[in-house]
Amino acid sequence: MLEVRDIHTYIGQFHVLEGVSLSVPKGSITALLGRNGAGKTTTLKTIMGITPPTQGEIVYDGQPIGGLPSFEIAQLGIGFVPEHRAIFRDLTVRENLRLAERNRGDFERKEDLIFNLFPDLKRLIRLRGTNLSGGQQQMLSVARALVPDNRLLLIDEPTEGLAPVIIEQLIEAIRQLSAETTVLLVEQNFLVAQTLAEYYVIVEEGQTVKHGMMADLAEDEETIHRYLGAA
Amino acid sequence: MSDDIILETYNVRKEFGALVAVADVSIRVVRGTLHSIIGPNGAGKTTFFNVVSGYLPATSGRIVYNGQDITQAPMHRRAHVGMGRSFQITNLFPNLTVLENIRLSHQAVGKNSFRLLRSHRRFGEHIDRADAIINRVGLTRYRDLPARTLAHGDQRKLELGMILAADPEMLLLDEPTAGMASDEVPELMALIQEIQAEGSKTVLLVEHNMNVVMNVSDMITVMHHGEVLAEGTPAEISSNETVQQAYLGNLYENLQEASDHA
Amino acid sequence: METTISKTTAERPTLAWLRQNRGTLAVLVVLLLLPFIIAIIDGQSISSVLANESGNSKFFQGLLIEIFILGLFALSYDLLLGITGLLSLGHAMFFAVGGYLTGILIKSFGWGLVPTIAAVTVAAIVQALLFAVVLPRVKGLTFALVTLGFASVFHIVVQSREAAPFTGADVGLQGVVIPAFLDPVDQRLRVYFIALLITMVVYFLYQRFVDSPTGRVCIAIRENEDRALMLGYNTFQYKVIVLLISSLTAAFAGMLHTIHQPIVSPNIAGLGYMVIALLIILIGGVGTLSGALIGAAVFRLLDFFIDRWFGEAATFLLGVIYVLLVLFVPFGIVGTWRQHSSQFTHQIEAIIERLRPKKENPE
Amino acid sequence: MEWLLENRTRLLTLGILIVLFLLAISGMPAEEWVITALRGLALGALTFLVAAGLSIIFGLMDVLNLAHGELFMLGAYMGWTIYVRPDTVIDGATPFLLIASLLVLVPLLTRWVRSLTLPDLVDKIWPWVGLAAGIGLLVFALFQYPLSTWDLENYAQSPISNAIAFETGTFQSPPPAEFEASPVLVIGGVIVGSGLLALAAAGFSARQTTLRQPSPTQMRNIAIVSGGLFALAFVVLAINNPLTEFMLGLGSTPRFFIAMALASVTGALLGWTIEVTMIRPLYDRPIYQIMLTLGLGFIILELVRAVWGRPEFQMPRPAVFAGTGEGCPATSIGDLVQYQCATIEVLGGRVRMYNEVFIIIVGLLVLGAVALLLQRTRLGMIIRAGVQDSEMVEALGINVRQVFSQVFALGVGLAALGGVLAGPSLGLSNGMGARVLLLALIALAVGGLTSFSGAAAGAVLIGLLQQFIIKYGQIGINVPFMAEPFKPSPPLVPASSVLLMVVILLILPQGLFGRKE
Repeated sequence: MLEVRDIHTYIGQFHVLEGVSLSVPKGSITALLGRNGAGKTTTLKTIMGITPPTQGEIVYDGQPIGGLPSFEIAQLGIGFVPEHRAIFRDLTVRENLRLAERNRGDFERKEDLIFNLFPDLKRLIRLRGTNLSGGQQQMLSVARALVPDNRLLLIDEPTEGLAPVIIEQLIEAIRQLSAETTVLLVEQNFLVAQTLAEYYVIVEEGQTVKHGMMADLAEDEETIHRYLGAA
Repeated sequence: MSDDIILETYNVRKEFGALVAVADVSIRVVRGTLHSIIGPNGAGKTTFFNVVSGYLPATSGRIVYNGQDITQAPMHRRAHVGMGRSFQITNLFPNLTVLENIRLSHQAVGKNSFRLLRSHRRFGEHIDRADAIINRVGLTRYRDLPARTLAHGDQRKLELGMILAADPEMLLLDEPTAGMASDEVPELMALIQEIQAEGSKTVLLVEHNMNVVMNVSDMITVMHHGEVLAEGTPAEISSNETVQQAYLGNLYENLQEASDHA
Repeated sequence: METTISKTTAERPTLAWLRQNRGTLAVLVVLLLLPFIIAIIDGQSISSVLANESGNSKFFQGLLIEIFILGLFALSYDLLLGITGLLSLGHAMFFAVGGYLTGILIKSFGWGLVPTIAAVTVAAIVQALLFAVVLPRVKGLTFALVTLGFASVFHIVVQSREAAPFTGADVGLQGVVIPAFLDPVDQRLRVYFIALLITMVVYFLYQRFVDSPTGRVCIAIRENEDRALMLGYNTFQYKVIVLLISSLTAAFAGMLHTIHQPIVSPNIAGLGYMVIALLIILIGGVGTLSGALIGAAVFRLLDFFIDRWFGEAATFLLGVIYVLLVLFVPFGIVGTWRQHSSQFTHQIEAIIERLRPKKENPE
Repeated sequence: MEWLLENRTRLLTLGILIVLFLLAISGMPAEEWVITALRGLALGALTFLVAAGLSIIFGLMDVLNLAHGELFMLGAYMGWTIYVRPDTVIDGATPFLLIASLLVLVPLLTRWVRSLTLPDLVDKIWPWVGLAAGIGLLVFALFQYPLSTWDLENYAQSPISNAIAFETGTFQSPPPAEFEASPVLVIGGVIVGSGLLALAAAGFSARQTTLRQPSPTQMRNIAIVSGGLFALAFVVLAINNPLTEFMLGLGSTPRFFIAMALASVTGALLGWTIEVTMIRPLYDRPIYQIMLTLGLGFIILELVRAVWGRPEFQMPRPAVFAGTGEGCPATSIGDLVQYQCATIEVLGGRVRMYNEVFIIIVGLLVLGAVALLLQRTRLGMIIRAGVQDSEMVEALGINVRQVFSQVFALGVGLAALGGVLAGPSLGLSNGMGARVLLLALIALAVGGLTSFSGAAAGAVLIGLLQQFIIKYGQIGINVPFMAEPFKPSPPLVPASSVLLMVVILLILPQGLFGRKE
C-alpha cells in the first residue's frame, strides 16, 4: 500500500529525517514507534507532503507521491489525523466534518458510520471546536479523516493526554476502522500500539532501526527496553 | 530542613482556555539532589516545566527559588538567579558555531555583554570556558561547525553544554535524551549524574521514559493528567501500584481482555 | 573565521586589524584619490580639483557624497533588520528627523553647526527611545505596523500647512545656508572627504560592534530570541542599544544630506524613502554591512543612469528592478558572492522565522 | 462572568472609547453630530473596503499587502476612466483580450512543451529567447496600436479638463482612433508576441519537476475560455465605434454602476495575476512578500502618475445623486426619488446622498456579502479554517494555494470597488492610496490583525474618530482652564488615528478583536 524508501527531511534548518524506510501492507495496522523526538511525526508529515522530503521515494499504491503538494496526496485517498487534536476551533463540529468532504455529499454518506463510532459527536454537532473537551476534539479529528473515502489513514498519537475511558473508545474505533482501511499509527503508549498493530517500525534519530511483526516485538524484551523504554 | 529546599512550587496551575494542563502542582526540590518528574505523554510535565522556567506564565500558584518568589520573574532573570534550562525540542542558535553557542551562554552570566566596540575574541575567558565545556560534552570535533549541521544526538549534547556554560546552581532538563540513539542514552545520563555530583548542583529532570531515570534519580515525582500522582525514591515509585497503573494503565488488563474476546 | 583567533591575537593588534581589513582599506585609498584620478583622466589639473572648479571630478564627488549618505542610511537599517532581525517600517523618520532638524535649526534659528549636532543627537536618542517604548509590547509585524504609524505621523506633520513656516510643507525646506567652510558647492572636496571619512569610520565601528560581545548577542537575538532570553540576556536592552545606534547613524546621515543638498524634500520622510533603504540592502545583501555600502553605490549609479537614459520612467523602472530583485536575487551581491552563501540563506531564514506570525498552538 | 473577567481590558477600552464618544457629541447640536457621524461612517465604509481585503489576505496567507492602498487608487482611476472616458477602455479591450486569450493557454502549452525532446542547450535557452522576443514584439506592436493613452503627455493632461467638461455637460467624445500602420500587421504582432510570451511561460513552468497534469475537462475549459476571449477581442474591435457611442450615450448613473462593476472585476483579475506570478513564488520567504508588495505599490503609483498625471481631479457624481434644482434638498424619500436630489434634509441639516448615504449603503452591502461568504459558503469555511491552520486544510485535500489566489483576487477587487466609490466623494489624487492604506492598517491593527469583524469595527472607529476631530477642528473644544477653545488642526486628524492605534496596541497587543496568543 505504502512504500517509503530512505527519505530525508529538513525542518527549517534541522535535518530531522536521515533515512527512514518503511512499508505498510494493505489492510493492516502498522505502528511507528520510537522515543520522543525520534522523527515519527515528521515521517507522517513527510508522507503527507506537509514537510516534503529532500531525497528518497514515497510510493503509494504504485504511484510515486514524493514532492506532490499535500492536497493532491490527500486526494489520492490518504487521511491525516495530526497530533495535538488539530481541529479547526472556530468551526463547528459539522463544519469541521463538512470541510473534509472531497465530493459533495461525502458527509451524508458517512454520517451513520461516523456517529456509530463516535456517538458523542452527534450530540455536539452544533458546538464550536473550542468548546469540546480534549477527548471529543480527538474524536472529531479522527472522524474528520473518515468523511472522504480514504484508503490509508496516518494517525499521530491519538491517545496522548486522554483519559483511559476515552482511549479505550478510540482504540475500539480504530480497530473497527482497520477492517476497511490501512492504518499507519504513531503511538507512544506501547501497550496501545501492541494491542492494535500487526506490524511495527522503530525509528530513532531520524532513521529506521528495526521493523517486523508486532507479535515478535512483544516478546523481544530487549528491543522494547532499548528503544522504547517501556517496562 | 527548609534551608535545603532550593525550589518549591505551591499549587502551580496552568490553563490553556478550557484545558487544564497543570492542576495545582506542589513540589519541593532538595538542594543537591537529582529530582525527576516523570509521567506518560500529555501528563503536563513539559508545561509545568515551562511554567517553572518562566517560559509560560502560571495561571495561579507560586514558585519560590532559594527563598525568593520568582513567579513573576521574566525568563532572563531566572537565568541570573541560577537556573539553567534545556529544551525538549532542540532550541539552539542554528547558524552560529558550536563554540559560539556555548560562548554566548557563558557570556550571558559574565559582565562583558555590554562591551560595544571590542572584539568578542578579546574576552578569552569565555572562549576558554566554552572550549573546556565542548571537551566535556564531547563535541571537540564539531567546534567550528554551525549548530544546525550537527546530528540530533550531538545537538542534545550541545544543549546540555549550553546550560553548563552558564554554570547554574540548578539545572532544569527537559527530556535531554529525546530522540537520541538508545545506546547513547546511558552515556548522557551518566554525564548528567556526574555533573550533578561534582558541582553539587541540583537537577530537575523531566522524562517520559521511566527506565532512564530510575538509576540516577534521588527523588521522583510522577505526574498524570496534570496532577502529582506520587512522589518518592525510585524504590518507592517502582513498587507503587498507582504509578504502575497510570503508566501501564488498567488499560492494559482491559485491552488484554478485549483482545482475548476478539 | 573562528579558528584564526589564536594566531591573530598573537600579532600586534593594529597589524592584525590592518591585515583583516586590507580590502576595505584599499577601497578607502582609491576613494581618497578618486577625485584626482577622475580629473587626470579628464584632463583637468589637480589644482583645479583642489580649487573646486566645476568639472567631471566635482560632479562625481557629488554623486559619491550621495552614495555615502545612502550607504550610512542603509547601514543603519541593516543593523536593525539584517543583524538583529527587527523589521521597522519607520526608518525614513530616523533619517528625516536629522535632515529636517539640521535645516530648521540652521535656517530658522540660525544655530551653528556644533549646537545643531548636539540637537540632532538628542533628537535621535529621543526617537529611538520612542520606538523602544513600544518594543516590549508589540512583536514582529505589529512592531512594523506601529513604526510605520510613527513615521507616517511624522511625514504628515512635516507636510502639513501648519508646519510650513519651518518645513516648507509640500515644497520642502529650501534656502538652508550652510556654514561657508562646509558649503557643498565651494567646498565640495572638503565635504567629500568628510563624508568619506564619516562613512568609513561608521562602517568600521559597525563591524566592530557586530564583532563585539554585544553585537554577538544581537545576532543571537536574530537567530533565536527565546533562547537568548533563556540564557539570561535581557534582549530588550540589546534591542534598545541597536535602535539607538541605528537612529544616531540615520540621523547623522540625514544631517549630511541637508548639508550636501540644502533643499530638504518631504519625500525623505515618506515610505518611498524607506523602500530605498530596503532596496539597497537587498541589492547588497541583508545582514552583511558591506552590502549596505555596495548596494548604495549600485543603487545610486543605477538611479543615475536610468534617469539619464529613460528620464520620466526612471522611478517606474527602479520599482520594476526592485521587484525583480526580490523575486530572483534575494541574497544580494555580497550574499550571492560570499562563499558561505548557504550559510547566508539560513541567516535570512532566521529573520523570516522571527517575523512569521505565530499560529496558535495548543502545546 | 468568566468571559467578562477574561476580557476586562478589552471591555474597559471599549467603555472608555464610548464615554469619549458621548463626551464628544455632547458639545454639538444634534444635526451636526448626525452628519459628522454619517461622514465618519462613510469614511469607515471606504476604509473597510480596503481593510476587509487586507485582513482576510493577512489572516489566511500571512501576507501583509502593502500595495493594497495603491490598488485602491488604481481602482479609482480605472473606474474614472470607464466612467468618463469609456473610449479609452474600449480601445484597449481588444489587445488586452488578445493577450489574455493566449496567456490562458499556458497550461496546455506546458503539456505540449513537456512532450518535446530538445537538445540540452536549446532547452535551457529557448524560453529566455522566447520571453525576450515576445516582450519585444508585444511592446512594439502595442505602441503601434491606436490608444489615446500612448500619447501620455496629452492624456495625462486630459482628466482635469474632461472632468470639468463632464460636470458642465460640454463633454465631447474624442474622435475615434485610427490605425496608422496596417491593422492586420499590428494585431498580428500582438497575437504572435503574446503567443511567444505564453510559450516562454510554458517553457519555464515545464521545468518544475512536480507538475500537475490538467484533466481533460480542465483542458477543454481552458480551450473554451481562450477561444471565447479571442473571439470577443474581434467582436469588440468590430463594434468599437458603436460601442463607444453607446457607452457615452448611456446616462451617467448606469455608466457609474458599470464602472463600479468593471473596475472591481479588473481589480480582481489583477489581484489574481499578482498572486499567481509574484506572491506565490515567495511563500517560503514571507518577509520578501512584504518587500515585494512595497515595491509593487511603488510601481502602481508611478504608473498612475504616468498615465493620469499628478494633479488631483474630480470624478463627477452620477446623475441620480446630483440633482440640485427644484424640490431639493429633499425633505422626504418621495421627493428624493422624484427629483434625484444630491442632498436630503435630516434634523435640519443637509446630508449629501452620495457622500454620506450611498457609500455607507454600499459598505454595509459588502460587509453583509463578505460575512455571508465567510459564514455560509464552503469557500468561507476554508478561509476561516485556513486562518487557523492552512497546512491542515491542505492535508484534508483542499487546494489551499488556489484559495489563496481567489482570496487575493477578492481582496483587490474590494479595494478597487472602494476606489471607484471614493472617486466622487474624495476626488482622485496620487496620494489617496497611501492615505487609505494608512487608515486601513490602523483599522486592522486596532481590530486585531486577522479578524474580519475586527477590521470592520476598526474601520468604523477610525472613520468616526477622524470626522469628529475634523469637526472639532472647526468648532473647537472647550478645554478646562483655557480661555480659548482648542482647535485641532488638520494634520492632527491622521495623526490622531495613529495615536489611537498606538495606544490600543500598547494596551491590547492583539487588537480589540484579536485572539490572545
